[in-house]
Amino acid sequence: MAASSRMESVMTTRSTSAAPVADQGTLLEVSNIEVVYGGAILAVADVSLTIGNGEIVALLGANGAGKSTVLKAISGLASADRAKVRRGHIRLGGEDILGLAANKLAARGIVHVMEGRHVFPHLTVKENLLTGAFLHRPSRKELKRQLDDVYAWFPRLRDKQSTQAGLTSGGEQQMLAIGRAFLTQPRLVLLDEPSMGLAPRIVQEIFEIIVRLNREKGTAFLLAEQNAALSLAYARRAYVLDTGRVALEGPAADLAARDDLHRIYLGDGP
Amino acid sequence: MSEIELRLTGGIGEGVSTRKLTGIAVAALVVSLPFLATEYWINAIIVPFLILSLAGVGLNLLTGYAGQLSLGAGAFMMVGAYATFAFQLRLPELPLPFALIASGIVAGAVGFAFGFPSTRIKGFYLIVSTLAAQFFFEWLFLKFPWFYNGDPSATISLPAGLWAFGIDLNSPHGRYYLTLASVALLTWLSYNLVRSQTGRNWMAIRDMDTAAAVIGVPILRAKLQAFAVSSFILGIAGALWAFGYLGSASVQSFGLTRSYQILFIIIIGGMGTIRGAYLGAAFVSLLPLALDWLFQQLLGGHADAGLLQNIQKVIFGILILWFLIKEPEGLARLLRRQSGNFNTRRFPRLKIRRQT
Amino acid sequence: MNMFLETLIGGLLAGTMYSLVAIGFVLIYKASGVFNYAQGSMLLFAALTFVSLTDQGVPVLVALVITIVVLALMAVGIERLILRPLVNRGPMTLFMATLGLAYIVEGTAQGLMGSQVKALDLGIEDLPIFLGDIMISQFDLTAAAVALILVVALSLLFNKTRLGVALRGVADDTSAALSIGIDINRIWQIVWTIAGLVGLVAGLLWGARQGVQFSLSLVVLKALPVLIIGGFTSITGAIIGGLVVGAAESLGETYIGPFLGGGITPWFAYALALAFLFIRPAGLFGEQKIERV
Amino acid sequence: MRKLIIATLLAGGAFMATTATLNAADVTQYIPLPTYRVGAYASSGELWWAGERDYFRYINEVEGGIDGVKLNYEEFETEWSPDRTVEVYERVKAGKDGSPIAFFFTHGTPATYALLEKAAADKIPLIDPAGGRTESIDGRVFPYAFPLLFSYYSQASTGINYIASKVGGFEKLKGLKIATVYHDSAYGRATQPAVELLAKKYGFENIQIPVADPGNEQSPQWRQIHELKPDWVFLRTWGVSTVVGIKTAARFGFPADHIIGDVWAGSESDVIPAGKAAIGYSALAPYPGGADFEIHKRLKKFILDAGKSDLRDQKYFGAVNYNVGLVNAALAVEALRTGYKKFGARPLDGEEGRWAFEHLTIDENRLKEIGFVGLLQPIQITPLDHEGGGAARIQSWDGQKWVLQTDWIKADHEALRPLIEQQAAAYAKEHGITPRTPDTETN
Amino acid sequence: MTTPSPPALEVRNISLAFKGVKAISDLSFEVAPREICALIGPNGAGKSSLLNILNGVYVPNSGEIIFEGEHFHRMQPLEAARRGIGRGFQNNALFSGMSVADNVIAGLSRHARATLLEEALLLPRARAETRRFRERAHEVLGLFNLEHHAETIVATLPYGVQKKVELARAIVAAPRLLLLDEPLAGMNAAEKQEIADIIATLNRELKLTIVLIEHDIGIVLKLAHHVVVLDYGRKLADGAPDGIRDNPEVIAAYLGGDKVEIAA
Repeated sequence: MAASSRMESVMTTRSTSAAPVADQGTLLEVSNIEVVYGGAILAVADVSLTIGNGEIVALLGANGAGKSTVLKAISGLASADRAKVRRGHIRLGGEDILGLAANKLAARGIVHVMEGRHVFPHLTVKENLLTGAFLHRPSRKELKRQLDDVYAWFPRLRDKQSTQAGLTSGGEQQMLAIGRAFLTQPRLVLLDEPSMGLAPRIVQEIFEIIVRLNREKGTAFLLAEQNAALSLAYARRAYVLDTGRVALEGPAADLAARDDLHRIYLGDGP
Repeated sequence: MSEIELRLTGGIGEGVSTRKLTGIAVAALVVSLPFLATEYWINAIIVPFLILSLAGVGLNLLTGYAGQLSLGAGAFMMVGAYATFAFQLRLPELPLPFALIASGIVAGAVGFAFGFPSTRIKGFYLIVSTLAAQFFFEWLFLKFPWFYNGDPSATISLPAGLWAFGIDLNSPHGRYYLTLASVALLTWLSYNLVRSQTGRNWMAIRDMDTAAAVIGVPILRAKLQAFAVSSFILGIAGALWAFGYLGSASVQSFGLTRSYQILFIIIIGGMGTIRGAYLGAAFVSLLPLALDWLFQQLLGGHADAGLLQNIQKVIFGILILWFLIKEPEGLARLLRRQSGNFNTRRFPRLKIRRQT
Repeated sequence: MNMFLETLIGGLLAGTMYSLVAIGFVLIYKASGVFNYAQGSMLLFAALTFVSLTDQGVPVLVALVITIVVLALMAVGIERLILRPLVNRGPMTLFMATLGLAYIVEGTAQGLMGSQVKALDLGIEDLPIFLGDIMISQFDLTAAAVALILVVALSLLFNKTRLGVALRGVADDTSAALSIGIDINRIWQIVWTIAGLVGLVAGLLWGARQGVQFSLSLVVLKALPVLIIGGFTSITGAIIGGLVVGAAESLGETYIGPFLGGGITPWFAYALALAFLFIRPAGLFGEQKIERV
Repeated sequence: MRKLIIATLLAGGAFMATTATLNAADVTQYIPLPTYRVGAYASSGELWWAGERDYFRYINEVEGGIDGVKLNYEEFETEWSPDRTVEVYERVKAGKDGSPIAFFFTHGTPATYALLEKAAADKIPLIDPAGGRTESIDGRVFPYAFPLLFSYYSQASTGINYIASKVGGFEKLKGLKIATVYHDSAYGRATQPAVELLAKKYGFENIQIPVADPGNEQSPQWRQIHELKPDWVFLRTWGVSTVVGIKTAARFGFPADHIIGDVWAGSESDVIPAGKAAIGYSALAPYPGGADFEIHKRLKKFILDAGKSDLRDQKYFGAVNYNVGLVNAALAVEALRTGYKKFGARPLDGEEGRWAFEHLTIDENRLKEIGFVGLLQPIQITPLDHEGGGAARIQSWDGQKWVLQTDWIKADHEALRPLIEQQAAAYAKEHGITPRTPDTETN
Repeated sequence: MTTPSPPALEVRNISLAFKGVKAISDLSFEVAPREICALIGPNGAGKSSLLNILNGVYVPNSGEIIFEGEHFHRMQPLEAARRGIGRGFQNNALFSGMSVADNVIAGLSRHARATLLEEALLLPRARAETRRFRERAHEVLGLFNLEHHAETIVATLPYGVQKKVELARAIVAAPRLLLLDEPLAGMNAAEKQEIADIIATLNRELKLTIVLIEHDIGIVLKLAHHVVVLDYGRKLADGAPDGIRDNPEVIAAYLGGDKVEIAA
């Protein structure tokens, strides 16, 4: 809470299109987690972070800094990768969620859009979206309404709805993955490298939509991104990871203003 | 002999002298076994156990060490048995031990041929090749009278029985020593092999074949070698099974169930350990007897034999699952854990070397 | 020429019987990555359960319902006791586990229901019908029709129902499925149940042909070459693989068999499958995977 | 590890010791039975052992044993695996509870083959009625092998004789086409030399068509039949391949009443699953089906109705495989009775068992006494002839039950005997056996 | 480090696509003998794919590789090893069921001469070879201070140690070119420094040409003589490390930023 109030002042100094809704309290709290792969490889040494309701938080860092692992630890997908959270706590709305299966967490409102999109390649775009919507077992009518809603957000997807997802472009796949995630009606979306491998124009488009979703639906986002400048432009707060630890944290604007950020990325970190 | 036993059973952390002494004791026991056990135990349990162990060693080289799953162990055993028959029948002047070796070579060549698809096919697609061998040889050895010398029931048995260099091996003791000698020798050779560069190549392929290729392991050659050596051993095991144990054999003696049995031996005993083949074979040959005995005790012989057999089948299945789930490295690992050696898995060699 | 055509058509139709068995494999392999050797035993178990019930005088529909319930329970058990503990293990381990499973299912089936051959009459007349000079088996035609119906039913299930779409999702990408809330354990249970049902259909047809008995479980050996040729992941592939194997066996036995003394069917399909593997290591409809290092 | 080996060995030793010292006082004859109630052949095995055990139980409980000696029969499951039968043999050959074994039922041709030499060395007779190695009929070369009742050659010959009677005489056989559809195994091919011989003798065309195991798809074979249009078909299949064979024949329009199955293709489990296609199908029956024989009345009264039967389902009472068990058991009992007459009423050992079997005679009178008239043919076994019967009845399936068509039809022994002797002589030469001269056995 | 001698390795117009998706497009660069050349760039830039092409695991769609003056359209893994190209993997690809020493000795496979029979019968040549290999392995393990782990099964060792074992395996056969894929990944700072020092030593003492991929740019820039920056399968920059850190294109590739704003 302290962190977010500290940020209020920063917010006013931001003058971009990003204007996230005000937070109403802590949604997710990660404290001092340590994550190990296969019993030996230390991927995350000590990471703590909080996400407020309806907040966009960026998780920055170079390749291999541990961003994806933190996301997987939160979403419960770590166990599918034979990774284990060996220490620390993860709480959602104050409740300990560590060790819950990913599908159970999805039902509680945490959805993970993995690096590389992970759409179902043999399913059509529409079917991909439907898989997301099934979670809450909507009626046929409700289902249609929700689909239309997503198509309204991502008009490209409507055009491609009967194309096999594996045959769509990278940007479309990213939109599809986000749209599919949104149909699970999440409170928190974990977004891993949404910009990876995409043309800048598409990245821009996707980030705009994220911000709009955040503003209009009040969904919180945790963005793991290598592209610091971009993320900092849209996030409210940010954490910078270096070799499995939090090296820097603070309001996005403050971090963006630092000229030494690239040192963490390009060596000689603080 | 003692050296083999030493290596077979050698743990770490014991003094040299005690190890040597126990080694000698075990060797003495093994050699004098015929005078301690009844004929029934030798004929019906110990000899088949030894042969199954050998077959387990053979399959383990291919599946446990080189990582190539095979469902055709029976086929290669069959080739060995029929080849020995052919040599003994048509080249009677060739002494039995040489006939066995020659049959092993024939089986090895066949294994080499059926291993050839492994250079292109990976994973369990490969079971097609080994199953093809299984069905093909079942057909071949039934189809052409040449292979069974026109015997009306297509059964083979050695025309002159078991003789080696003028020694009659047809008695239970003779068969025991023939089997023991072959099994010990081949186990020793296998042991040397798995510790050699070839053995390392096999394990490298098993553990990560792409990496193996990249660091210069000749994948093709090593895989084919694994098929050939494995089939060589299986072939000799098959000949022993046919003539040392059964006395005569037909293709049914080496059917698909035999292939599964050998595979189960190495799953239960432990993939990639020579010792595991022995443990697995002991388990597989003793479990039915033990269950039989148990049910006799519990039910006093009033139980329906068929039902018992079905129960035994279920127990077997459960054990296989249990081992795969709880102890993928089999009995060998289980025992090692009992004796407290964790890290020094398959390679107590260096220390032994230094001591001797 | 007529002889050839008749052999070919007969073989193709007989091949659909293989396809029926192969479809069960494909379902399970797609959804849970397991090459289920126990499919043959499950087929025996399903057919035996059904026939034992009807032999006891249980009405057909009731027997069907009970069989389905039993199969569903078995699927749940398999998922809990075998698939879950073995998750993340290699395909070979899973394959060997199904060998163990096959032992359990066979032992249970025979222990509970005895080993007498049970007759099964599906009421299909099997007198030859003639198409010009070419003779065609009614039974095989029926089996082909059943296979067709099954394929249509499965494709409807997969494409038109929520369950089916979720199921295909799991087959495509399990972690993505998990991340959006699909309960993959439940999906596995359902898939294994469906595979059991497909096994029941195949078991009943094979059973009507040769009696319901132990050797039904051996048809699994026929399915393997079918899968190799058709690929492990495609139902269409399973159908086409079955047709290819059926036709090849029939033609092979008729035209090649005599030169080799006959009785070549047990290995002929395997030889064919091997040849196919050399040409296309992932089968006709399978997908080549790119290896990441 | 070492400790484990030693412990296992010690435990094994102790186990052996306890079994060996169990010495019972009462006099019983030990009869081990390798059985197969499980596995691919269980459907015949299950009934078979019900029959055998029911008859032994009847002898023990109703007749008070054989001359007061009770039978101690023990079952060992083998799944019809020859290897496991060998193991059982090794386990029991020394006898049990003070009784040696007088003979060993192999219950399967492959097992007989596997044990042939062992048993000869151990001097234990191998009993394999309607199976075994055909040339072992020649007891001079094979003193310890007894392919009783109905050898594979007799099967061929009986079948041809039956066809001759159907077509109106042996001379009508000339020019006929007789096809054999056989299970492609040693068993399936066992009649080939005899059929060849008879084809030459009578001038019919001999067509042989193999079916690969397990034989669940036989269209190519029957399409061939359809093309070749034989007059008669011998069906020499086993298990599933019989059912599928009969059904496929119907599908290709080959009339069932021109198919003759052999012994092991002629039980209920071969025809019931084939449904209507099997109506009219005939089979050679050295073991006829049916529950109307005298022995069945006795068994029904004393065993079945007393709830002592091994039969799980009474509807199989009188089924062919059940009757196989009865007949085999009766052969064993009568042989033992013969032996007790000579050696006294005490457990016999293998050599005495051989003598007993070699002097087994069951004539019409004896058949009547034991209630087997019509079910078992008259038998006379001699050291020269270990078959002793060589006849079968023909039965046809009417959709519900087997209906006997003929009385006993004898095989053409004169034609077959030279073939048998020739092969036995070849075996003797190959294995360095000097044939016995039966004259030296003056009993 | 500019050398007038011909390059040890030259990559010429290499393109690679998976199912139509381009991973590498028309990439060319040179590696001078005895230099450490670092490949850097964001995730998915095509770096690992390039290494895989260099030793024959992947086949490029077009282009060629020139290694020590010889031209190859495609390498075969075995051929690459025979020609002295060593390789370390990203997620270490050790033979997990084997001991440390055996892992390293496996790297000597292409020098093995003893036949199967000699090995099985423990004939002199096989024994001598085993002894020689073992000595060599221990020599190399000594370089990494791993001798006391020689008989340990690698799967039971910590990740950092495994990485060293992998390096040892890659150099045991004395390669002339060493390809390393993220040799420092997943390690703590002290371990990273240790490995970096080892790599520098190898390069200096054994006169080894090294091509490596690494994300810890700080270390890379200190270690490498020559840096090639990739993004989207294209070459972004190529030159001495000094110039790279301040190259705006490189910073943009890593941090994003200006470029995006401009595009918007």
